[in-house]
Amino acid sequence: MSLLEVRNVSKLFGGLAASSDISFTIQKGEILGLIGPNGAGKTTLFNIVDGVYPPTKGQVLFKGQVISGLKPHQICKLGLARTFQVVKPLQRMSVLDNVIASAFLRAKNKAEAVEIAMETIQFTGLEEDMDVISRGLPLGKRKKLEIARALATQPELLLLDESFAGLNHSELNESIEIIKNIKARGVTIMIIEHHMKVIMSISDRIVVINYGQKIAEGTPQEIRNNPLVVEAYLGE
Amino acid sequence: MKKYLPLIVLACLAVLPLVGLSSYMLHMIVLVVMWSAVGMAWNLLAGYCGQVSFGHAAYFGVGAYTSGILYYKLNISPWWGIPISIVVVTVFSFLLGLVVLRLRGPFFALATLAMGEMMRVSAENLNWLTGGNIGILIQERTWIDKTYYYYIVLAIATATFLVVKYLMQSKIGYYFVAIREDQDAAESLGIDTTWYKTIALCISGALTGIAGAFYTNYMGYIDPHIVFALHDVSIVTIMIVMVGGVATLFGPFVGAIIMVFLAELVRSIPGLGVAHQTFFGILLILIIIFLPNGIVGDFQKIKRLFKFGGACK
Amino acid sequence: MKRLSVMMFMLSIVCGAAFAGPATAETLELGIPLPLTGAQAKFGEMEMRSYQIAMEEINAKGGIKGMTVSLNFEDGQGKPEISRAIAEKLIDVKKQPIIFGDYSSSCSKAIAAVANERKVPYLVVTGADDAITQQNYEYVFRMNPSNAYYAAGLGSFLSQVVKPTSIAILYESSDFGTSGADEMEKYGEKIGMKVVVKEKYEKGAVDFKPILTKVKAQKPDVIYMVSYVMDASLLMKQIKELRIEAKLFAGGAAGFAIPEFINNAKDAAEYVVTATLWSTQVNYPGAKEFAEKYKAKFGDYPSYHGAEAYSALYIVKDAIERSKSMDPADIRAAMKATKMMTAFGPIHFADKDGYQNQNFMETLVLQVINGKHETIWPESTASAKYVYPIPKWRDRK
Amino acid sequence: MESFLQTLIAGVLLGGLYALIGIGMTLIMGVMKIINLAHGELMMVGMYIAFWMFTLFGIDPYLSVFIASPILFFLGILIQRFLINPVLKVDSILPENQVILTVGIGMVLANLATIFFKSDYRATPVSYGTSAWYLSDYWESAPFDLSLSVPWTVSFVIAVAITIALWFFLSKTDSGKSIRATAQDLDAALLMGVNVKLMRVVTFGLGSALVGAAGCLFIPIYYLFPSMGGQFTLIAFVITILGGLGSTNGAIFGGLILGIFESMTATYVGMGWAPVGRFLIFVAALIFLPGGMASLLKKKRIGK
Repeated sequence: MSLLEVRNVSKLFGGLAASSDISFTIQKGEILGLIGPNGAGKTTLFNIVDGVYPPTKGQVLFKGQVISGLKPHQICKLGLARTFQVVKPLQRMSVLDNVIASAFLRAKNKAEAVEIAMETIQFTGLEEDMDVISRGLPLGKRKKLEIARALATQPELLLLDESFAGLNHSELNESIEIIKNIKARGVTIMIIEHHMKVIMSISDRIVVINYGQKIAEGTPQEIRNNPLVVEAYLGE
Repeated sequence: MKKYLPLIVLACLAVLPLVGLSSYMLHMIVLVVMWSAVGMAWNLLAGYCGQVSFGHAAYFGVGAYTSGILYYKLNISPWWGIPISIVVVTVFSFLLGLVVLRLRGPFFALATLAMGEMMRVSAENLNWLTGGNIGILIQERTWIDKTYYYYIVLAIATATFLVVKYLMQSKIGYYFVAIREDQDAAESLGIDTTWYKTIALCISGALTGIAGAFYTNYMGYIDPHIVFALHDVSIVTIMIVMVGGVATLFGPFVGAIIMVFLAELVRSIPGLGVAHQTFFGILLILIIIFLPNGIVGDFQKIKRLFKFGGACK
Repeated sequence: MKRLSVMMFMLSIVCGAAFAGPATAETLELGIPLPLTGAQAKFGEMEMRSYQIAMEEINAKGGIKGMTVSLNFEDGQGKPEISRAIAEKLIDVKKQPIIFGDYSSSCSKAIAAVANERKVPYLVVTGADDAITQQNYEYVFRMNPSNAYYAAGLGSFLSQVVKPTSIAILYESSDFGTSGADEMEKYGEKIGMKVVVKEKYEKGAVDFKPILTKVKAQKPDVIYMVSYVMDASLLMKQIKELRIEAKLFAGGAAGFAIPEFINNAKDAAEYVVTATLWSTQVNYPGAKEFAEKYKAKFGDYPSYHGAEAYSALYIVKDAIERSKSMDPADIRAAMKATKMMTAFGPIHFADKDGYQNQNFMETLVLQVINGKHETIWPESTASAKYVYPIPKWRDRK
Repeated sequence: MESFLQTLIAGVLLGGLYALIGIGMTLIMGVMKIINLAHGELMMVGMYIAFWMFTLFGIDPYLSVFIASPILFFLGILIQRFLINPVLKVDSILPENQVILTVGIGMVLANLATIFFKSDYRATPVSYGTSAWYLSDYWESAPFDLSLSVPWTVSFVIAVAITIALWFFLSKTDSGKSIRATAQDLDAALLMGVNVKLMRVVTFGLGSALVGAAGCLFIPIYYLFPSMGGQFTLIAFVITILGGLGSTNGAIFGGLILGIFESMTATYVGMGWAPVGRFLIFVAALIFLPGGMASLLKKKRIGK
């Protein structure tokens, strides 16, 4: 059984289709890349999976259970966490408090929440900035904080929305390292990314969408050679 | 030092009646303590959870009327209103929350404002229950000496303080602040925002209701224009917290001192006459412009201002 | 944080010092709570001016017991808890042996409770709610009749002259409006007058036409309105506009009895009768002089609120002068024994019909005739003959 | 039938005037996203200007519209520039601290009026104050009589005229379009090179001028005292929400609906309950019609 199954999902906004009839699955333990030109409907798809929008048609199944129609917090409780493309740190809380707030989901008490949070912060390399108020962080660290916060909910599936955009070279390498470590922990990852080199190097499989439709699916090698994908990107 | 500050303040407040204050001063202090309790309750919902209510008079009034109706309709001591109002106001807040918590930001604020006004007009019209505009007059107040009232309201305020402090250190507190900072992010972190906002509303409402029930007992007279007042209850509450310090534990207390004590002081300046309101209004404007997070919230700013003087020591 | 607590401590010391003002021996300082800001400020202001006139007169004649009177007006803003604070201050800090003043019933109730607890006499000047003097408060006196009696004079005018069979009652949503309307309803039952409409409105309303349309459809003999201030003139203007014909338009004191009513409603005010406690034409000694003095100074005649305030200071003066000492208990005894004539009328505090220390008096009926308030009832004090029946709107020019 | 028609007339006239009060607020709330609790006090200032113009120089209140509006415009600009703007700029935990600022401003305005003009109730005794047109005067055998108040009708007509002028300004001129763009989408307006800062100042001035004009139209039919502002602020809120933030057309519909609704409640339910009805439709609009009437109007257009 696949961890996540997206089954014929469509989403209409006032007559315009942001997603139409998309289906794919994610297997436990893999990294699935989701790519497509700007405005292709990637983030919309995330929002559907995450429960922000109910799909107009179709279903999303997580661990064999239908989750479309549930609210984001319920889906998160089931073990599906996400980051936002436009980072949404809890501005006036310190980095540590940000992570503690999300760690409470699985913690029985505050001590345990702090423990989970500390561990996550070390894992993502944010120790030095632990007590910084989060809106004072530079973008790179805010992106990391997004990941740390999502991780602290101890998800089985992690949705990362452009976690590498706007990072400099060394930050990029660090983040790739973190993603690999997350995978090593047994967390399944679905990732939206524009940075082709990165996505090709870390993804096990890739799904390509354009104009709200899935146009290709396969290993990085297959995608690279797919004429439809090439056209979609060059045709822009 | 910081850790013991609440205890020190409480101890100071507890011995206050022993230093032989006039009944007038004690009345002012009772009002300060009562308003700081209301302020703390509002602060829980608005300051920490980010849901700015413009209708706390609704909870204050329902609490006050719980006490009043017990006396007026059932002939029960209005003091029972304090425990009973907890139940009544919690249920009331929950029902209200079903409606108003669907809204966010300024829309939430306006909806609560409308709710407060609706409660006032309803209380005016439900003559059989509330006595309408005639209000409810409690024939005999329990004590002449204010010391008893003072200790009761101090106990209420202390309990409110402890509830807020305890909540804010727990999971619920983290969740409240997360909701205030970004509701969508909070939802994605597995926080049931609607539920936690309802909790904030119910606790905040119940705490306000207790203060309202106390008001009935203390003043001995209520009518819809007094306890459901938009300006004199709802907005005064907001000002207390905004002036004192949003999302701080001591802010409401400091704010209540300003709004009650300082207002009385300004009112008593000889020769100022009716201009005292202009004076006080300008003071409020200045505080909001220069200390947007209130006196306690922007305490560091004030400190910086006085640093120069400090260096001379 | 330490500095904060020090600052707070300092603040409280400063407050304490500022609140306690000294009083010299030759002057008698009297503090009076009044609403000087907010929605009731109009009446607070009128009372303040009237107190000042009384003060000047008294001081010109040697003051009270040789002491010059000096009045401090404290703005209670119409909020009971502030009125109570003022009362506490006067009793506790200023050691004032008698309290008087404030305007609304709710503020008067707050002060009455404190005064009685602290055993300091309190003279209610305008608060009309019946309950104030039904509490067995030994120390609370009231010079104005309670709500139940405001329209007594109007009632006798109705039953003896108009003899209506139906009445519509419109009243503002306040304690004054509610009890005024309830009293009229009770009275209507007594004299066999059917209440066809009884409607409350939120004070300050802009448009009364809908409710008046409803009244018009019922064709009542009398339209009785209990309104504060300008609602009264809006009601009459809109009645004229809708050409609602009734045998009589009657007001329950307050808004119909103040000069602004005629100034604003103009020709629509003509022939409207209103209950009142006092008018500038009454024969009580000093009444006309007071009214003229007030008009000379402030450009307009006072309503009964002014006369009440003006006379209140004389009642206090009388009680203090008859009292054995400046002790509140002695002053209370003197108050209880009051039997005097004032510009507002005879004052005597009686215990009867469930009231304590209540002054009972005859209330009057005014009618607007040729753009002036004329006293028309009881006929013994009338300054003009009443106009009844009144002409129809259509026939007025 | 007579009752119904008369009530309807009253409701429409009242609604037109309400709309003018609401438009000022809808502009301010739409463009600046702030809650202005001093709105009614600004109206009070406008009314005092009209009152003094009438009392001192005998200028008809309707002409005072041209005097009061510019004065209020500048007053609004001053308030926005020197009081509200600094507060909007600073970073605070709750953005609602600007509301408290407007409470302070309202308090000061009302109190200054008390100090300077005393708390007397004032009215302009205009000669046409109580005159009306009657159906029976024109049609002898009318089955029922209807009346139409002269000052109410004139006020209504002027209110409509001002609204139309405003509509032209907003939809035909460049600055008007900029204001609308700022109200609809701040980021887009910034991208299009709209001087948002200036537009905010202008909008606050415009909103104040409109409510000042409303004050002038109200004084022949209403009265005036320093603390009268509060109730009109509340009415303006209801209309703004009913109509939809920032939508002038919405505000007109909102005003009319509120006026008719209030009149009908007063006639058929009871005037004491009318405010409950007012707030009930307010909350209902907030929840079920988040975009206000404006969103309904738009939907229809797309549907065509």
